Amino acid sequence: MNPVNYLYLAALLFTIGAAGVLIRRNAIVVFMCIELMLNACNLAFVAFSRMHGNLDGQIIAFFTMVVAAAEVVVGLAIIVSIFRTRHTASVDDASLMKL
Amino acid sequence: MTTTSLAAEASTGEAVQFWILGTVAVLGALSTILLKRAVHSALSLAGTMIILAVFYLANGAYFLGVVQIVVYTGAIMMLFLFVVMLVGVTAADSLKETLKGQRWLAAACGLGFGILLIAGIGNASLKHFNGLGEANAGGNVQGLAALIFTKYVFAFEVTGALLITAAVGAMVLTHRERTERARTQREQSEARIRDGKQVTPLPAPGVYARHNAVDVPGLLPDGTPSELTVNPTLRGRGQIRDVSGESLAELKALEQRSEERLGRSEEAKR
Amino acid sequence: MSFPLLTATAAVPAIGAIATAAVPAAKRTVAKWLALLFSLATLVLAAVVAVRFTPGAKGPFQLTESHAWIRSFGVRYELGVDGIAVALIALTALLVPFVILAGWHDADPMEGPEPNRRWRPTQGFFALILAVEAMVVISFEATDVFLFYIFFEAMLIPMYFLIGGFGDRAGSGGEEHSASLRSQAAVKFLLYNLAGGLIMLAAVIGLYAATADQLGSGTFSLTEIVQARADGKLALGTGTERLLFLGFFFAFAVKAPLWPLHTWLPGAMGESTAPVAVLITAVVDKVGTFAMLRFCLQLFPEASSWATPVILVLALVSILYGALLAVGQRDIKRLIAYASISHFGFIIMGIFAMTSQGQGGATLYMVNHGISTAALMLVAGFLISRRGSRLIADYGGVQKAAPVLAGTFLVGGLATLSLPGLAPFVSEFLVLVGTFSRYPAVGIVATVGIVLAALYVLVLYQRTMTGPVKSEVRAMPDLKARELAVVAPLIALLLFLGVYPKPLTDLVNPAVDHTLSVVDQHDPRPDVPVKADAEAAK
Amino acid sequence: MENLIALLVAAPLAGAALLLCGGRRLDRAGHWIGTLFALASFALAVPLFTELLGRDAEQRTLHQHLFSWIPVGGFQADVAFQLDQLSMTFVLLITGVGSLIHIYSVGYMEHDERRRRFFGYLNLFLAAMLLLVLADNYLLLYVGWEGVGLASYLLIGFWQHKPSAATAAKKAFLVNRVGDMGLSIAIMLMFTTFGTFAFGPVLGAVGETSEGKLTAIGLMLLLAACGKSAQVPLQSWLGDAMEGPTPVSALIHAATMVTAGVYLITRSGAIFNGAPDAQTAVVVVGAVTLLFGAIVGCAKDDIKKALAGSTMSQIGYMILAAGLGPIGYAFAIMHLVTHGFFKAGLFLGAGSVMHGMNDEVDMRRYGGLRKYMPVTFITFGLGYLAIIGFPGLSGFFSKDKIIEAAFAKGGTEGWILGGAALLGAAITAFYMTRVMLMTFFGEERWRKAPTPSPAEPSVEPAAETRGEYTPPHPHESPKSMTIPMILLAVGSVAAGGLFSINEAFVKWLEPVTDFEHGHPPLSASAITTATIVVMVLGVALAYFQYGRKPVPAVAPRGSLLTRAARRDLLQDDFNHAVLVRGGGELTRALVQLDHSVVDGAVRGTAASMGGLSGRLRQVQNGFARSYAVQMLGGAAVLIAATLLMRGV
Repeated sequence: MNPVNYLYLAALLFTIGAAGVLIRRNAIVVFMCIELMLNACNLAFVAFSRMHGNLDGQIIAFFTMVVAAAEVVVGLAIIVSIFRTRHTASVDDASLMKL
Repeated sequence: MTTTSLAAEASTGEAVQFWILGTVAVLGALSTILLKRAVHSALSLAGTMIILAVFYLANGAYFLGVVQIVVYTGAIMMLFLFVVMLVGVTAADSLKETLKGQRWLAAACGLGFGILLIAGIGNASLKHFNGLGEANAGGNVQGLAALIFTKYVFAFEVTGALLITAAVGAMVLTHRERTERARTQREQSEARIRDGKQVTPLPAPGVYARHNAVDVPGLLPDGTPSELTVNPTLRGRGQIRDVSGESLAELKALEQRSEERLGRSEEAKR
Repeated sequence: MSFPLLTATAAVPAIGAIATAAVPAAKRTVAKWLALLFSLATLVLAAVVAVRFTPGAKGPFQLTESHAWIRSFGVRYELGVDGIAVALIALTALLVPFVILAGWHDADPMEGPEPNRRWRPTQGFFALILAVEAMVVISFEATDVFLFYIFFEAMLIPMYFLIGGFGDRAGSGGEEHSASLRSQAAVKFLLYNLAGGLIMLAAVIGLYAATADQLGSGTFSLTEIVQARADGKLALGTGTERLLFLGFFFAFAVKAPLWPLHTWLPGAMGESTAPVAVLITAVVDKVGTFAMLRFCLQLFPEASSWATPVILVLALVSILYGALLAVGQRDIKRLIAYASISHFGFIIMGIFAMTSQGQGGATLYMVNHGISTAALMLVAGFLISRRGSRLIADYGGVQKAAPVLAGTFLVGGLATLSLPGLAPFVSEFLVLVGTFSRYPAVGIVATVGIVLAALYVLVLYQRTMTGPVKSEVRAMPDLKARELAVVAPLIALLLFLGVYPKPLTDLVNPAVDHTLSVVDQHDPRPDVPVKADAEAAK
Repeated sequence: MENLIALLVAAPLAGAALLLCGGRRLDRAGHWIGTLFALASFALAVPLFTELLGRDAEQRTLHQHLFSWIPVGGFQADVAFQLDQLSMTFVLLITGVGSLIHIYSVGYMEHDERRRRFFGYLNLFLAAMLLLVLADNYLLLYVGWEGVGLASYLLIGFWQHKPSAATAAKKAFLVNRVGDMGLSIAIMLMFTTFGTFAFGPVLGAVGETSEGKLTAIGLMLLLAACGKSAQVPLQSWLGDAMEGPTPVSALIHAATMVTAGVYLITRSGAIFNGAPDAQTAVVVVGAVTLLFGAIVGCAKDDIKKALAGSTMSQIGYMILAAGLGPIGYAFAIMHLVTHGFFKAGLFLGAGSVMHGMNDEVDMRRYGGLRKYMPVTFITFGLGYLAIIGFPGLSGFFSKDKIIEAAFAKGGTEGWILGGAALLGAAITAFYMTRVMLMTFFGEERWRKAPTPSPAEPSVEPAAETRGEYTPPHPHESPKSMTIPMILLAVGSVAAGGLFSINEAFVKWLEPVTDFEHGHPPLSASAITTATIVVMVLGVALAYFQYGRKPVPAVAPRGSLLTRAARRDLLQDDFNHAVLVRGGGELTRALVQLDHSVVDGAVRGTAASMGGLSGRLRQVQNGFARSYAVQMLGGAAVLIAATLLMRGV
């Protein structure tokens, strides 16, 4: 088997995650989908590092994780505070960008 | 250990593993985005992540594999679940689309995107893989460490700063300072009188002698449930358990049972 | 390194603009005098330029300055003047002081029932005028296409504020109403010219690309491009050249303005104060026609001669159309605006007649039209400021109440209908002859324009100045000293240039000949060339 | 000596500048200053004349080159003067008659508070007219040509407060502009043909040019002449021009300016000689106009308009003569000069009459004035006799010669032209007699209150005051007015005779306008007698109509022709209907079109832009997820782009 399949898998997962972001209204689920996309990227990185035979890909994946963690923390905090004030976690209700 | 002999070409064992676990991962991802309840999504996502961890290991990223399990499926997913709990375990958002055409657009874009990605990968010449053999020679963790603390040290430091900032930010966002003194009971009652909507204290939840759980609304004299009796958070989650119906059902069941007993007793007479 | 005269000529008004703007709000009069001072200084510098310039010296441009500016794109800060540019710079520098003097009180804070509801920043008014002058001057001097383009466009900004911010108090139907009309006119002016400018920008970039892939390193320098053309190193494809030409020409035709791109002018001139209107038509619009002469023709000779028939027809239409519409106007300033459209038709016709008479005449026409329109428009402005109305119907018999005003108005009008003895006649006749000698039919049709010109001028004069005295007009004061100081020199100039235009023609002729040689056109020979000894024979 | 030529022009020009810029402080002396400058140029003209007489015929051309005016490429226009016999004649006429009329105006304009300005304009006119006749090239001539147009505009509209005057002035200028168009086109043609437009070279090079070109130039020149000299079809302005003060009518619209057309044609004789078709056009115009003017002159009750009609017809004679070529030029000029005298005299007389009659112009309100203003009567009478061609007076000689020349044209053409000329003579006699009788003879109609006349509503009765009618008190005019009249009368009596003494005048002009004797089919004496006979007939007819029976104070409705003639043979109505109204409609339509179509397109674009952006605004619905879709779409597009770029 050719390891390139990992890349296909990553692409697939990424796409699924993206679709999830688009169709789900619950902010938390949207966040999960984002995590899914990030993970897909990580997989790709790892596969690439295997391809090139050096560890930089893994380093990047590592950093991605760190950033993802930070992002999740802040994001969830935001969700919580929004929920507090608006009693909902639906992204559609927070259509504040509209004039 | 197979690390040293981790070749460019994946072994058949790995192939089998890939095909099986890959399928599962995709299913997990799909269920993440398709299941109604946030909890289920979270759990299936966790599953997918674990599988990814396995894949990392298979690709010679042992450190990452472990981190993936520990950090992601351990910490982050727990955080998710925690928030889900906070926001409402059973809060099931309907998958019914509200935005016009959103779903179709999403499908179109998603498909197009995916196809393009895969096409891109397909015609990118990625045939030749030179494995991590020598890269991992001194052990994967040592290799990573060497890189992190030499080449990527600044990025590493910055991520540290980022994490701290994120933590502080999260605190600031979630922590609510009580600025004003809590209102006394008197003041509250006076306020109630003033705006005159709900003069009396709010009625307690629960149906006496049956349910006294906080998510069960009290019944009004006509047997209909009163929203007021349930606390607003539950109301907001839409987690009010209406028991007026089932209590009636239980009553019916009771009568039936009694009839059966009576019937059996009659047979016993014969 | 000699003293950068041209830079100085453009810089002085620019500095003046900043200085004027910096004057504190209370010191209005100081600002006025400062502005006047700087404009006069510019006039002096322009005079120096005219003196230092030696007509007929070899080389297309003189007093040149050249510094690298944006190396990566071969943009150079390159200035230089030929006779045409000198004439127009002189015109600009000459008119601006009069404009300032005429607009002395136009930007004072409003008095009246609701005092200073719209406070007009006097400093701003004069600063903007000086800014316009600076930009116009430098775009006359620029021999680098990109440099020219920048100021050609930048000019719009101060003009926009001048038009939109300062109308005459004679707005029909209240300050509010006229203010809205004003801003409409200003926006229209801006968008119209921006559209033209952007199309030109595309063409400029195209030109750069063309030079880049043929000369190796792209350049915007007019001289270099013309030289390369002459050496045959640069040969644009016919299609490319035509497209580029159209891109340039469109912008200039909007600015000029040429029918049917003229509709911004009447609004802009009608709504703005008379001095600003003069600035528009006598100074800023000249950049358009000037640029046709300098850039369109010299950069794209073939395309120019290719487009000539169409352009001539359009010019012809402008001449007659503008004149006829002028006849039909009810608003003095709009009438003058349409008259200007007709005149610009003449100028463009002369430029594209591709004869030395035509182009020399066109250049003279730019100068003379500047002066004559300034005279007419400014007097009209004085008239309007007295009565508080722009409608012709509101006047009548002014001649009796204010004879001097009427007299100057008449002279301005006669200049507009290009009466012999006044400057515009010379240029108009040259244009006509120049056109006629190559395109007789066009020339003959264009002559109808002179009859129409007489019609709209005389009708205007008759309706406003003659006839029984209207009651509102009876107490109208005659021209004040300041106003006379504005008009008298202009009229004197009109007379002088009408009787003795030789200095101007000597200045312009070599430049025109150079242009023609670049375009590779020659005057048609008369079919019976008269021998020099014809006098002797008689 | 040559250097004096420029001064001829400069003197009155200086006067004009002084008077027009001088301001009120010159008001008191203004009229004398103006007169002074006019006389000065006359004083300059006389020594030049003697100088010319001193030389022998071929050397009688002086040139003065001042400076190069418009040098552009092959186009070389100079400010240079040429004084030869032809222009000398004009100079004398202009300055002489001009000075007289200046003097006359001193008295006539006495009570006008804008008298200074009036004299300024008069001086301006003199300058322009002199420039016209002294220029040595067509372009400079054009300057003078338009200059006199301007002066006439200013003077016709001198009483600007009268709308009629302002309108008349505007009309005059516009119609003249049409003519000027012709002149400028002619100059362009000359430039393209010869590469120059100076008299000498152009006329010298006529030989090598194709007849077609010459015909074109000739026709254009004719158009110019029509405009300036009020010839059909551009004659309509002259009648209205009478709105101006009478001295103006005398000087500009009788003696000098209107004859500029004749000068132009005579000056360009060589061109016309080379273009027979153009010549034909000229004679036709002349013949038509001389009848047209005469007929109009018969019908007008306004004394000045009647005289204007007569002017028109007399100039018709001149143009006719000029069209005949070398046999006619000299006589055209001769008639021009004599006409200058007697017509100026007649106008001044008319002015004097009006002066005495409170500016009444309607001849039906005159009558029997001879005893009240004898001098006017006599001078006017002499002018009258001169114009009808009474034997021995100047008009007789000049007109008779023209008629001869017309016959001499030869062939049927000759007969037609001669006939027309004779008929014209008859009508002239008729209407002039009519004027004479209605003004100075018959009952004194002015004693009765006027009844508004339906025939000529345009004439506003200036004399009557509100309430009861006070008849005017006719009186003789002051010396300053009578003296010029007397001098002109002398001129109109003597001039013709003097000129004809062994053809002095013709010989004088011959070097410029080469002259050849015409050979009429009839003997000269026969033609002369015929002329006298028709003249007598005309007088008799007029006498029987106006002398015997009393003249009705209100114009009778009259025959169709009369009514048409009163309205300038409907030519004005035509102009009004076609040009004025049609033009008005056209401009209105164009204004509308400019707003709705041309500008409409622009505004349409703007509006559509607005609409489009409004539509696009809908995309920004504020829902994060739809933005996300757009982002993903964008990303997809980017990937696609990159793939395509990499050339899949």
